[in-house]
Amino acid sequence: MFEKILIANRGEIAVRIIRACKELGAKTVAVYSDADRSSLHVALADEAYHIGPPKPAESYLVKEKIIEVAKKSGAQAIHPGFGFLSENDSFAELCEKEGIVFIGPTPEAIRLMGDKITARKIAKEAKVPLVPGSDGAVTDVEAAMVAEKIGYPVMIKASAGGGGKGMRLVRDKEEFENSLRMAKSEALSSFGDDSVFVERFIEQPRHIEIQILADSHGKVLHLFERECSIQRRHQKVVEEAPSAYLTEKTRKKMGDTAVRIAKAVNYQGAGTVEFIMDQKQNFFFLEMNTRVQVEHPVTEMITGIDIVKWMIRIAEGEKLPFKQSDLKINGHALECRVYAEDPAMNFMPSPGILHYVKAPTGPGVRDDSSIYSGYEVTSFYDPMLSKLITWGETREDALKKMVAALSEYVVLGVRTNIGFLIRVMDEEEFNQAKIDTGYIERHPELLSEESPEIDPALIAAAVTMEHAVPETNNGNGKSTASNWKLLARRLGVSRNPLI
Amino acid sequence: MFEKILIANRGEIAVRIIRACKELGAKTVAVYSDADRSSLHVALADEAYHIGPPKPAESYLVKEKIIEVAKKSGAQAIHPGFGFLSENDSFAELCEKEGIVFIGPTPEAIRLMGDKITARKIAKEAKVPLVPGSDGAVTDVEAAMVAEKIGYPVMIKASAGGGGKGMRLVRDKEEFENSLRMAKSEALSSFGDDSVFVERFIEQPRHIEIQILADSHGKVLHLFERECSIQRRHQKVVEEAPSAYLTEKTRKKMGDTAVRIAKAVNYQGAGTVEFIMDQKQNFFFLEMNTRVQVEHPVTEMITGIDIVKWMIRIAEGEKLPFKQSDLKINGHALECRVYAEDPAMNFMPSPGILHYVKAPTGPGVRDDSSIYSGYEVTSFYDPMLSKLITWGETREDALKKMVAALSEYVVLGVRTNIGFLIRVMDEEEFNQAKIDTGYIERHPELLSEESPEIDPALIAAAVTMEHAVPETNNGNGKSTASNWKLLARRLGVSRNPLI
Amino acid sequence: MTYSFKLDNQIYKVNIEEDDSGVVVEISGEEYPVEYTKLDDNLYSIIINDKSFTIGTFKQGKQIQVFHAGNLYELEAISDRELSKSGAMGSGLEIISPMPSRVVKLLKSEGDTVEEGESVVVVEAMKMESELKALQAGTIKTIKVSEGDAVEAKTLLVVLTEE
Amino acid sequence: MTYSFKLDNQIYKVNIEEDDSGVVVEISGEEYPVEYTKLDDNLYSIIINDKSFTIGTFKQGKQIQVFHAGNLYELEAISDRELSKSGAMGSGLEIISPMPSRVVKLLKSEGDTVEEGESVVVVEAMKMESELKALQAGTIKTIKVSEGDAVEAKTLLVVLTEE
Repeated sequence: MFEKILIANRGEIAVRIIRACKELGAKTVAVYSDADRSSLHVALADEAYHIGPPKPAESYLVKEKIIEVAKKSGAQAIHPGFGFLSENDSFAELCEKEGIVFIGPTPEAIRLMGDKITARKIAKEAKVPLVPGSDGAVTDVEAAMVAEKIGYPVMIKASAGGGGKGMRLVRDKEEFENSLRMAKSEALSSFGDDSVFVERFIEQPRHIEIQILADSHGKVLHLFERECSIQRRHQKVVEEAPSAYLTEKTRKKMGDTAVRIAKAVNYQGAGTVEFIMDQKQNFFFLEMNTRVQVEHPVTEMITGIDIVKWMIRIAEGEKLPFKQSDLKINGHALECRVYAEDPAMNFMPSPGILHYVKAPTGPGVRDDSSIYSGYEVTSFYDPMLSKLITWGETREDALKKMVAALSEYVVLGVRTNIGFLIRVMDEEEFNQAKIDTGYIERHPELLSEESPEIDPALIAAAVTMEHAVPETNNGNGKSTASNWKLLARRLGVSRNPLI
Repeated sequence: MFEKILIANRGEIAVRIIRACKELGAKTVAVYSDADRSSLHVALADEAYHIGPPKPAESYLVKEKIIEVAKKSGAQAIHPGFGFLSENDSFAELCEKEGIVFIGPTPEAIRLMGDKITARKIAKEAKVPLVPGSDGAVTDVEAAMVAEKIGYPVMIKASAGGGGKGMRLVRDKEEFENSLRMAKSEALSSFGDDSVFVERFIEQPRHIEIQILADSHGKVLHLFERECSIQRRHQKVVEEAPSAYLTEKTRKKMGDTAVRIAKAVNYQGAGTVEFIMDQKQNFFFLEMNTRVQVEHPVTEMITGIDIVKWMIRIAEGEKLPFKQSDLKINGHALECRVYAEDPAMNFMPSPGILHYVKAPTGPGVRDDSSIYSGYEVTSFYDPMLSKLITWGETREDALKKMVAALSEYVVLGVRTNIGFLIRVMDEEEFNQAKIDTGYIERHPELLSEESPEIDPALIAAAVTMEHAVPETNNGNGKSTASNWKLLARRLGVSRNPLI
Repeated sequence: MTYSFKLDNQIYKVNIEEDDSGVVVEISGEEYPVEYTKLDDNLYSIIINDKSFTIGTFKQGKQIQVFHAGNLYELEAISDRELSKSGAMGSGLEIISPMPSRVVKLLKSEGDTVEEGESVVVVEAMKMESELKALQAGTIKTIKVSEGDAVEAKTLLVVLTEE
Repeated sequence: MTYSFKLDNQIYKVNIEEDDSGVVVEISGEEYPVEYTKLDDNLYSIIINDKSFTIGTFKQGKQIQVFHAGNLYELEAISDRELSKSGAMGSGLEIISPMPSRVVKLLKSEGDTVEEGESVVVVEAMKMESELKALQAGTIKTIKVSEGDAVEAKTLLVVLTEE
């Protein structure tokens, strides 16, 4: 049993890990940058150490500082959370060298899965399906043969590419030669390299991932899937478990596949194997995340397994006491990521002070957050305010509960995506689980309220004016009797609505 | 489907029911007394109607007013919650007469179970065990024979009794005659009636109850037991599900027994059969509560069944879609009732304004409450502030989570039992589930903190003084430069701890 | 008391009056019986016609943020003096385009009378249509634009005369 | 700045000083390096010797409520003037029984010297023992009670002289 654990992270995930440690009886050590002195993870930990300026590169990412605090405080283990040093194999190695337990997989597993090409190779060897394609740069003739083999539509992509340059979607055979020529010419002018590869184009793809939990004694289990198809700018916004789309057969096949790839790298701890899925339930390996994920709560809600606690127990050498057949899906869970951002302005971040926060509560509602009235959302870190999670006996129950919970949220001071999330929850296709990664682009009408209910807002504004303290009271004789009456009411009898 | 439901209650249970209605797509109608205009159930409902003065007898208990609001608002059904009109058979009858659905059992079932003597009779007929005894007043000779038959220790109780008068605990045969004489003489002088009855004395009894859910099509299920042995002044304070004490065999036997008694009165809706249990797992019928109970959440947490939603669906005529064998106990749940009361002063209620409230959150933590910063706890209603519920894979997990959650609670303005609850959770016997209804009396050391950590409190007080606005600033020249520096810091730069 | 608020570049007048029978709020000619209480410094429970609303508000100088059902409304309180300053925001007798937009529809013709709060012009900006309303009752004197016109921010669109 | 607080009828002096290296708080002779920030109007995050505490406080006039780890502390800020008024609450040189209680133990004898904050008498009230401490350093001049004595509230128990 670890007696003291350092949490090398901030925000809601640090809070989440601190709570797990407390429940396991371990003392907790927080680290914080200048920008985070008032963050909740500092307040909730047993000990807290300052580690530098706001920029992650000068604080949360400085391996030596983290190790130094661990030694000073006597922490026996470090939980890295997600982001920051969580997938940094040299940090995991440094911990090992310094005799501190890194709560996560081995440095080797992080390294293997961290390199996309190596990861693909391992997946291939483990007979994990990859998106069919040319497996690297090809000549024009090879390209044509590959396209013929994998079937249309195909994507031609520049090997040196990025940002859509040198990329061409080819819907049928006749267009291929011409598209290939254009892609190569664009690739040459953009990157000085005209080599291209060919891949099957997945129409309306879904993002489905499998949660892995593996102990240090060779037992590797999966905790079923999460669907994370609702994305904006390639970042997940709404996640759920289970996926309403998978058949039981596909579920089992994906689970087995994910276990296979985890076993191939002697995985231990919690990890996630991400897949892209087409409209016929064919799935293809994307990558493996060798850490806890933002959306882990939905899996916890449907399995009853506390993933963060098990990560710690596994790092302590504990064996997983359950087997695959003990695990069952119970009900349905949804997660909405509440961001300080403006959906109407292309999801532009909206940092600032949260003048007021009222989070929803109630049965089946879980709010993983680290915000409070007065908290400042800085531009140094991700503008996620909260992960709102609901559980219900059915997807419909969880969904209605989410609408009710989102409607209870109150956040003043910054723009948020709460209204947008409510509209997604109410939208017909989402209700029918007809979703894919293009969902948000397909529904621009959800980005702003079509007919906002402004009269209650105007009434509230008028009521607020009535209750406001006069801004100046500089003796210019303008204060009216009515003002004073209002002030008196505000100060003395504001709880009685009838006078 | 009900389109609109009136909630004839207040406080956290009204909030709980409103949330369930919203998740079922029904509009909600709140009613409130003068003392409750600022209560959360009013704020959360879709509609709200004032029904009179603070005293329940002039508002929440006035059947006609409730019916009038239901008609005015167009509510098709009324959920009575607990307390108030929830076990009032004539109200249920009035609803029926007015064409409004009463969400609960039939008036007949309420009536039968509401009368203690009738309820005992029904239980006896349904072969439900009762505390062995004389079944009414007896002669001296009969008393001796009954005592002999049921075995010592026995209680002799005055038939007309109450408040401990005319009551004698007899531990062995030799004492019987003498005790009988004393009990009768005391009964005569206290009540003018010397008739007594004899009952087995249950040593260190546990309070264990079975949750019933029955639809209107004859299906009656039980949702396992709750243990509510931790009581003060015969009121439950800590509840849990399942009981750590029951064997699987007793659990099944109690469940079957509870279903039998519910069937005997054609029960429908949610109800609870309460039992007293001795140290050998013998259980005896106490009473049946024909409504939702305060502690229903622990059952919801371990079964995944939303009891309040099912009450509504059953009232709509829906069939229970699961059968007894589908129901499983999943993990362990605890509930602590947070009261505005002072355990050190014999749990005296402590009404007042809650100047500040910060409730705990996190995975597996559910806080069913209706309080907020600024809320006033009046002396008109029960001083319960919140029901804090935690769920864990094991009892130990739930317990540690409860300690962490209670420790996160902050309530300023009134005295609470939070510290007391933390001490109970940390206490050895409670940890080992060695509990009975005499637990709190047996542990007076838990009533107040033995060695409070006063230095952090004193530091916080000093910090508060540093930040306080000078109370008066009447130009007497006493403001020092230091005062102004402090004020400036408070107003402008309080977020930077380093200056 | 009457307050004027700017919201999404439209101006709204809200009149709130209190007498023995309670509070009445009037917006664009519509009257609402209102009953309210403060839950905490930033949260009001407001009952409008027996309907219950829980609304968060935050006021800083003339800026008022209102949060309701997932949506944040950013309002600016406009003083009478600012309101009557012609030009900048339009007096009660002028209808001004609040932002660069396109005139979608003219709902009135010259010579028509309009009520306070009645919609006069529909404009479209950022893919959203907004109705511009008369801030006081009057008669349409001049309409300075045609349907389909693209207009800059603060362009004078319609001039009214008092009745 | 030094503040005096009354808590459970005991008086505590708390000195809080701030310099370039940070804040130091001294209580009964013990020094704590302290670093604090306000989370909201009623909640402080206080780091004392690298240990983190989250403490709620509410001040109303001289009354300060502090909530920490499930426990509510009700303190009263005592001004220097009140503190020096001998009799009522005891000056720094007098140790007074805060409530009706029983003298359990005398920890010092006449003539002993005591440090500020050192315990001098143990009393028991409502089944709880409390240690009464010297509010300033000095020498024990007179002890007015014996072990086992039952005393009323505000009884003078021990008199000190300054060194």
